[in-house]
Amino acid sequence: MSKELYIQFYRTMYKIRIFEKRIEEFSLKAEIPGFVHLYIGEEAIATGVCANLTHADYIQSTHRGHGHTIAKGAQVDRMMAELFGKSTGYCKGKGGSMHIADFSVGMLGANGVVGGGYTLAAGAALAEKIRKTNNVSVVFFGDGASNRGTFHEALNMAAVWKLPVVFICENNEWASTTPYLDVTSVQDISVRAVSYSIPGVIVDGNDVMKVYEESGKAIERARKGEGPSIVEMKTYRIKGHYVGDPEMYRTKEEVEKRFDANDPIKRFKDKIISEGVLSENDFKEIQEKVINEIDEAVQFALDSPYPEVEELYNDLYID
Amino acid sequence: MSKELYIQFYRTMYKIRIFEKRIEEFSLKAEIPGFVHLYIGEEAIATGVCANLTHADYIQSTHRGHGHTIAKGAQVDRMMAELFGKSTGYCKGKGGSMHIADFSVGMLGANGVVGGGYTLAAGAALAEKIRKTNNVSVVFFGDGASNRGTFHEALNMAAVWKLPVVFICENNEWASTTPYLDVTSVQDISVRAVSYSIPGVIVDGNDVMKVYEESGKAIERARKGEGPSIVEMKTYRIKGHYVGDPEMYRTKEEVEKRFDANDPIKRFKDKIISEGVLSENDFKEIQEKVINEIDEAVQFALDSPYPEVEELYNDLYID
Amino acid sequence: MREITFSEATLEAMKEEMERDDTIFVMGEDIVRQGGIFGQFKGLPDSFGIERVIDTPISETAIVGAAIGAALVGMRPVADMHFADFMGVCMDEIVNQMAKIRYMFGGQARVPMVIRAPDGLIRSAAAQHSQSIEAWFNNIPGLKVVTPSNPADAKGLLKAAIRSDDPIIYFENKDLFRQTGEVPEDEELLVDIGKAKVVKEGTDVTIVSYSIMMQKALEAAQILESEGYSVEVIDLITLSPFDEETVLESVKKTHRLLIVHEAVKIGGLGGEVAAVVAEKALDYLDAPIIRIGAKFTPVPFSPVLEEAYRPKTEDIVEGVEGMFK
Amino acid sequence: MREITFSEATLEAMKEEMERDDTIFVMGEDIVRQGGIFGQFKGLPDSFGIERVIDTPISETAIVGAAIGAALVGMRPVADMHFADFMGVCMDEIVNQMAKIRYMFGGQARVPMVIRAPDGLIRSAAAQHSQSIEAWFNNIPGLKVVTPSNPADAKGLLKAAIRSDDPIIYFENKDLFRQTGEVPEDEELLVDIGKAKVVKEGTDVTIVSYSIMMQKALEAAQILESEGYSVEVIDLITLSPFDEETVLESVKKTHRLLIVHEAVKIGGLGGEVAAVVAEKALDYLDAPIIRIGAKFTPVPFSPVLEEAYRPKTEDIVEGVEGMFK
Ligand SMILES: Cc1ncc(C[n+]2csc(CCOP(=O)(O)OP(=O)(O)O)c2C)c(N)n1
Ligand SMILES: Cc1ncc(C[n+]2csc(CCOP(=O)(O)OP(=O)(O)O)c2C)c(N)n1
Ligand SMILES: [Mg+2]
Ligand SMILES: [Mg+2]
Repeated sequence: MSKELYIQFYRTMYKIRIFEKRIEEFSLKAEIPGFVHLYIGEEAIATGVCANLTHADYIQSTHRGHGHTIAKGAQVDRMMAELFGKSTGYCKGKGGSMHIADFSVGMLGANGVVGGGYTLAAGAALAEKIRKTNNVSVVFFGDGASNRGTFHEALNMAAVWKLPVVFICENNEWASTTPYLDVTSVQDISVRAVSYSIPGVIVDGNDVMKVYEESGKAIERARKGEGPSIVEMKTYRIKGHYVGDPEMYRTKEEVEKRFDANDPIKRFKDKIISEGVLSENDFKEIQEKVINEIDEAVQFALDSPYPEVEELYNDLYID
Repeated sequence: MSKELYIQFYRTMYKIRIFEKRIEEFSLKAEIPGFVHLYIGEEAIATGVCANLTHADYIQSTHRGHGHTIAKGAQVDRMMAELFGKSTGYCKGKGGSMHIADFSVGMLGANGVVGGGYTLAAGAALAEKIRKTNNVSVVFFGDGASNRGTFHEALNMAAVWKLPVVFICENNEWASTTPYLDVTSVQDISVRAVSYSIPGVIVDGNDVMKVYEESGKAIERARKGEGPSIVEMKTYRIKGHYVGDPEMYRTKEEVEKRFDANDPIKRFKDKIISEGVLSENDFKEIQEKVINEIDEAVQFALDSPYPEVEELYNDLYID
Repeated sequence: MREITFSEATLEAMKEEMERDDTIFVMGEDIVRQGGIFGQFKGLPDSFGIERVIDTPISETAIVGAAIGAALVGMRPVADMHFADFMGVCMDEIVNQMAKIRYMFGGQARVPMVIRAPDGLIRSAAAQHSQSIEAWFNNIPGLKVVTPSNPADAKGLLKAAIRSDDPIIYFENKDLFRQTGEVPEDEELLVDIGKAKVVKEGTDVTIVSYSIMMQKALEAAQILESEGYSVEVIDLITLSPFDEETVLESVKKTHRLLIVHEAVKIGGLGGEVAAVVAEKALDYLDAPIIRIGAKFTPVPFSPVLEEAYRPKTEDIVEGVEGMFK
Repeated sequence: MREITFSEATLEAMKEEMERDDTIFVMGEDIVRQGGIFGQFKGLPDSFGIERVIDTPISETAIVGAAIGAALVGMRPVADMHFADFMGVCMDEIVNQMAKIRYMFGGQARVPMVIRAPDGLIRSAAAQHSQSIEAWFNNIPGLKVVTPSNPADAKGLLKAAIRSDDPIIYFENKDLFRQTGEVPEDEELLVDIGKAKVVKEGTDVTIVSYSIMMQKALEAAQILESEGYSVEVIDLITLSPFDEETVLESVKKTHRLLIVHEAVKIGGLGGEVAAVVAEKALDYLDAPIIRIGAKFTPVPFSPVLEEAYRPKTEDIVEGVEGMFK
């Protein structure tokens, strides 16, 4: 494992964390409008998975998509601007948090429809298969989303056609206000791989190295034309479902206990320090740079203009 | 095994066979309008399954629904009239083959939408669970239908809530013109039970006794409040997908070979004769009675009037 | 009279009806632990237990499909759609099963169920969480579509919908949930399904609207009255099949028609209302019909664009003024 | 000129376009082995291989979703719906993804895809296999809806749809597939999307129609001409967004408008056409607008009822005659 990769992983996870914290702040003040779902506590997943991808590969994201977008290589300033509804945002302010996308890096969009991404990801993979490239397509989805019919249709199709697509389950134990086991007939979502004669594996989703390695295997398999897999990342949703969620369905203590024991960023930092690869000072340096970058992104967003009203009719049809 | 049950099984299967043959004849002559899908060669399934049910139990059927309807206890004359589009039909001529139903015996309808029945069956089961009866609900579905998203949503829901519903797969190896393995990621549909932590079993669907026994276990389990199962009946579609299908996708020989070796009615008759329970003469008697009944049904249908044009607006709203 | 919120009004309707009739149950996503996104199910599990107030998986086809199945065998399910935007997921269940079953089966079946569907713009919820999609269902015989514009109707209409033997889609505007209004304490408060309401009488122009846009319609009416116009305002309440008679009668009196809804104007319900009038009361019209609705784009996120997208009171005022020029 | 069937015309369009552009592929249920229910895909696998002519599982959400995903990354998929009736299954993919992706993402994405959807009545196929559902999509910005009424347009319009960079729903009437007509042997035969066609000029009344009902419109026109009326007939071709200008211009000339479609009249596309005219050309109208469409019920099975349900030539004739009384 190279030091560069360690640094990259840490920097990406930390960037996501700081990005989300600033978003939370502005969202609570209603300066960021719309529904906002934070990725705090799940940073290792996007980071580890996307480290296996190039910009020629695709991801389909979810309503909780900031982490995926950052990990896939999007710029935080244009992301931030989008979340503020500014014209300099990736979607010119038309999308916002639930519809963030950066096609230039292969990030094909967050999705406000839970389970909306599976079939699109399969389609991108189908395109690459027809074109005989070795690009792959990855779709992130939640435990809750695993009960959508689209899960079944996309997986069956992907399996039958051996499409280069990887299904990454982010099992954070909650679907909004509902514990996933209340509404899900299996403990491990990845068990459902059996229904499609494909591999299904379970991974500690808060261990970025494990995420990287196990998703890497599935991605490699897809790249070689051996078809799809389900990789289930076990994690936990630290924040409310959306910013402003009263969280009447669980106690603060419950959540804090889980986070303290299992913060993926802290865990990774401890590991690197214990391995002697980086020092506290190295971390400080990375952190400062990231904080700086996010501060600049916030400033960029604040300084940017709102779209002109005339923009309303643009981007509807091409012909 | 009682002699009465043997007779009942044989009579029901034979009745379905003769019914379908007459339907085919009139459908080819276009005297029966609309799309017609025949159940020939699959008679053992509906017969064996429904023998475990009372009229207080429900079934949801498919586009290939005549067999289910007969086995659930509907009258062939009113069925025949429906298929002819006559006002004396079960649906007053408004439904036809794809929408045949007899609510009085718990037959909640054929369905023109493949995979449309799963969730409805789960709902009927949910009702019984809420009302704390021990009635069960059964849904028939094809191999092709097992790739619909509704399969997944209904099974997950039924499993989580332990609903008294049984999923009977009629795996006849074909989905219209497509061999099921071309579009299905598992050899055995029942394997998919794993995705819902429920039992899944494979049954020789052309052996009416096995069908009766195995579906009986699943139905009993559901009745006792232990939740859903998938029971997969292996069979083969003997006729074209619909009456008039040019069947360019397979050879006549292929089909005949399968039928000759595995006609469920012939198999059952041979078995009963070899066991000495009934004689050739007994069969002749049953057969004659059935043929008579179907002839009368045809006559009833032919003699019945078409609906009055004013009927068009009836049965739309209640209030 | 006491004032309660729109959300509380629907909650009362649920409670009273569920007490009255134990075949009624409700299911949807996230309704048990937090009482629904808009508080519209708050406390129901305590009163009726989680057998009758049911959290579902994220499986809209199963939610609506199961409601249909339960209705077929004698229950009266209420299915919550979370956001109306997700009705596309279960569109097949709604149009090919729910709406058609009774007819296809020649009247053998009853499908007494209600789909509750929170719709409309709300704080930059963007393209997939802001839609008003009532027009989709207008062309579908066999179901009824209703929507209240205030707390009292919210209660009476939901009660009536639950009691109806027909399948009903009950759209409830998301922004209305927190608004308050007078609601009589009457367990038999029922709003007639199929009937529009003349909310304000007038003689110069008829404004037809429904749901949240009723407020802008009334606001505009007030402005217009101050300018000397006599404005009649009709709340459609039932959107499909809608009450032609009340609309036609009004137009025959006022000779002018403006229709306003929050849904996209083109292809919206306003077209159907306009067409009926152009067919059956054309000779009475003294001015072109005006339709006002959202712009023909998906709902944009940015507050600036969302505002530009949304139909406004002044659009109505200017529209009516223009009729007299 | 040579005559070919409507089905063959669409097949030629597919072949020519797939030869021209190898990013085009087609997928759907049962298209490989038997060439589609209406022969509309016959022989395509031989020409282009099963990599580009793909049999799918019975998974409409995956068919349309995968088409969207493939389009997003540069392909030009054609997705077959088997029967238009099943579009409810993938309605979410159509309206929340396909139609909105480009706009939501601020123009980053292109979704050049075509959904082929056989619709309409055919030999007692009953409630779930006979629908005309074009009106559902009229209220949805971001997609286009087109439908041809004859073999030549079937070819030119399908080619244009495949070449378009926008997502397009191409409705093709099931009963038209076997009909024959002259089709020029021209690889650049393209029908303009967004433009209606004045198929027959006249001065007394404008009949607007599309798809199979164009035949009845023209039949009625002929009868009416023999009675002394001069009838203008417009084929809309593009249903959403439709060509207002051509319709308005015609009505301004003829002063009378009748719209006819096979879809249920109430809530149908005719309402939108009527409303636009009532808004923008009311003063030109010398008679009430007439809309003709199917009756407000699910499609009944029995031939007698199906016939009663279906709009007829004499409805059109009587409608126009009534305008002059
Ligand atoms: C089709 C659909 N149904 C319901 C919703 C409302 N909704 C948004 S997020 C969510 C929970 C998703 O849970 P999960 O998939 O586990 O993702 P997580 O939020 O835990 O990351 C729900 C129900 C939606 N957006 N789309
Ligand atoms: C949602 C939907 N998609 C497609 C069809 C068209 N269709 C009718 S039957 C059929 C094949 C069904 O195969 P299977 O489920 O195996 O049942 P079988 O016909 O073999 O009994 C198809 C594709 C349909 N009716 N509904
Ligand atoms: Mg979750
Ligand atoms: Mg089959």
